[in-house]
Amino acid sequence: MQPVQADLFPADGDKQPVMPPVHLDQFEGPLDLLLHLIRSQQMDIFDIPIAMLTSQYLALLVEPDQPAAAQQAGLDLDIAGDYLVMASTLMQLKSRMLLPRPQLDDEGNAIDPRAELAAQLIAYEQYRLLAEELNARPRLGRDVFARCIFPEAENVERPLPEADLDALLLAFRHVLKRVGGEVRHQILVETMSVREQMRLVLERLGAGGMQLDEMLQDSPGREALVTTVLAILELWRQQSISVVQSECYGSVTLLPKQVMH
Amino acid sequence: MLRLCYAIAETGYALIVDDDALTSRIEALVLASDEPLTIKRLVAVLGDDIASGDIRAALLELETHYSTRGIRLVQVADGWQFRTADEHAASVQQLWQIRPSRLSRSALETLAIIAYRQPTTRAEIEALRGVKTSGSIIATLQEREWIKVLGRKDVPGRPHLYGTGRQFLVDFNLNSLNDLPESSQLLDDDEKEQMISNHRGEEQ
Amino acid sequence: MLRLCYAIAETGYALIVDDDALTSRIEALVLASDEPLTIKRLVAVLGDDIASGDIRAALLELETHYSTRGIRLVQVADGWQFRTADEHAASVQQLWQIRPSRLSRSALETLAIIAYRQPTTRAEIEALRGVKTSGSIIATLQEREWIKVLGRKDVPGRPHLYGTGRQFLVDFNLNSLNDLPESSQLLDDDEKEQMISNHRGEEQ
Repeated sequence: MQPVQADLFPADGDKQPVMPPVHLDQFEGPLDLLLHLIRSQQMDIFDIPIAMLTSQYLALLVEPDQPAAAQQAGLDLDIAGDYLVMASTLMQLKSRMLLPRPQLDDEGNAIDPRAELAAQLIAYEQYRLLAEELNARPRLGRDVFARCIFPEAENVERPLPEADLDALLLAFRHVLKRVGGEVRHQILVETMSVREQMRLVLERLGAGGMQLDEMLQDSPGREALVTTVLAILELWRQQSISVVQSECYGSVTLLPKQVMH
Repeated sequence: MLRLCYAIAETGYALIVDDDALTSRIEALVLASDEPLTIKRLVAVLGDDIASGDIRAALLELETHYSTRGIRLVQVADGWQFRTADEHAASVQQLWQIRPSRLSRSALETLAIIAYRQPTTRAEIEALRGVKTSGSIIATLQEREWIKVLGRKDVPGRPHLYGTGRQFLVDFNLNSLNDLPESSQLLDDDEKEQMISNHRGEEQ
Repeated sequence: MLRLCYAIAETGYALIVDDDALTSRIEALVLASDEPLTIKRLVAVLGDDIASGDIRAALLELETHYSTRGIRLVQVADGWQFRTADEHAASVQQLWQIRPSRLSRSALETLAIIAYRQPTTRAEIEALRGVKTSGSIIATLQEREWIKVLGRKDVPGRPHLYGTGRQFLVDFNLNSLNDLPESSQLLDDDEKEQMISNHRGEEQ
């Protein structure tokens, strides 16, 4: 795609002023790139030298020593598409500028074919500036901070926070995104050891007996459930715990060995 | 300013703030609130017999008191909140052991366009920036609750209309959208048109 | 230093505090801290060139400044923190009745990690969140009976292993932990795609 384009629009390099090297991946898109070319060469945005700008722009698009990342980005159709649309707009403007008879508006004034591009560039430049100003504002959590610990007073009872499942899931999404999904991965492959679970079961039985339901209720997910049951069976086999069911279909009670003696 | 303070202190009236029970109560309430405390909520807590004008005056008194301290009383999202002074950003970052997270330029530009042009659609954002807006940028901004869907535009495809949410004001230290920097200098399309044709006029 | 402060306060120059950069920084740090701030921690944050004696003096200066205000700087068992003055207890209580407190983002993240990764330790939570987890967050969650200590991990230091308690299921309207959506469902396809490609990028 790119070589073809280079053939169609040779970047008449000898006419160009020497420009500091730039790479496409430094820019947010074609408007950003054009603004860079215009501002860095102090061109008049209301009287853009379209021919010169077009050749510079095209030269950058087909720049052979773009870094690998940009080459790759260049192959991304979405991104390349935006730059190519602008290239064709510039070519079209260039040719319209060459027309001997300019188009006229309703009142008979000559229409500058570049007006629309200039308006677009000015609008974009404004938002680019506003974005910078927004970024420069003191931001909560970056530059300024609100109080974090609860300012409890001795004789005030603080209502406990309310549960909100959506907020909880959103919070976990944040963590997932921050660590690049690693958590999900770890959760899936995490193997729970029966030995560890045996220790936990014993520890929880330390205070006395416990219903099987209760023990299992706190096991998150199928894997944990299975591991916990295996751990209980293993402990029973080792006679480290006793399992008591006083009636058919009745509740199952787990008892630590010590209690039996 | 400082000289004035000394003068007040010398004449013994510095403690007037401390004597004022209402101001003191409001100071405590602002600290206790989890989020910026609005005058409306203050009225609800303090009772009807306290005029909202007095509450406002007390808040301004506190704002002045804190204006030279390490913590400030600031008005954000139509409420009041204590925040650390921004000159202490580096120290607090160190306390929290965080590095300030940076927003990409694309995210900032998208946010700026939504903030200034709301309600606006993705298509409008793309037209202004001249590039496609990735779904993940919109998602990131939504997740931070800086932007939200306000509704749908009544055009074919019924695209989402985006605007900023309350959290945007809270996080960017803004009391209202009117406090956005230089919003008055934004040109609308007519004005831009005008600028360009004026310019052409000059040349002719 | 201390004697000097009191002397100054007596002669009415109490506002000199505002000029003191160290005091101002400490004031900000105490507000922003997620647990009562110890002098040891302050020394760690402020750097070795600041003597702990000066920090102590600044804290006492602040304590004096706030002693007559609506909020107080108090020393609790494990450090310094801002609290509302006792005489405003009734108003503060009323504020919370109107608006029950919300869990902070940090608390939600901590709870979510515990729910999905249990049994897990504080070190693991911190590794995932990238920031220190405060004792007060853990304490709040325990107080709410959303999390509990399941045991200790068999590694040096024998850290506590946390998991969710029954009250977590009750309050969050879940029949069992299986009702929590799979963590992979929380991300949309774009995001997963992006993570995979980021991952690949890092590897190259």
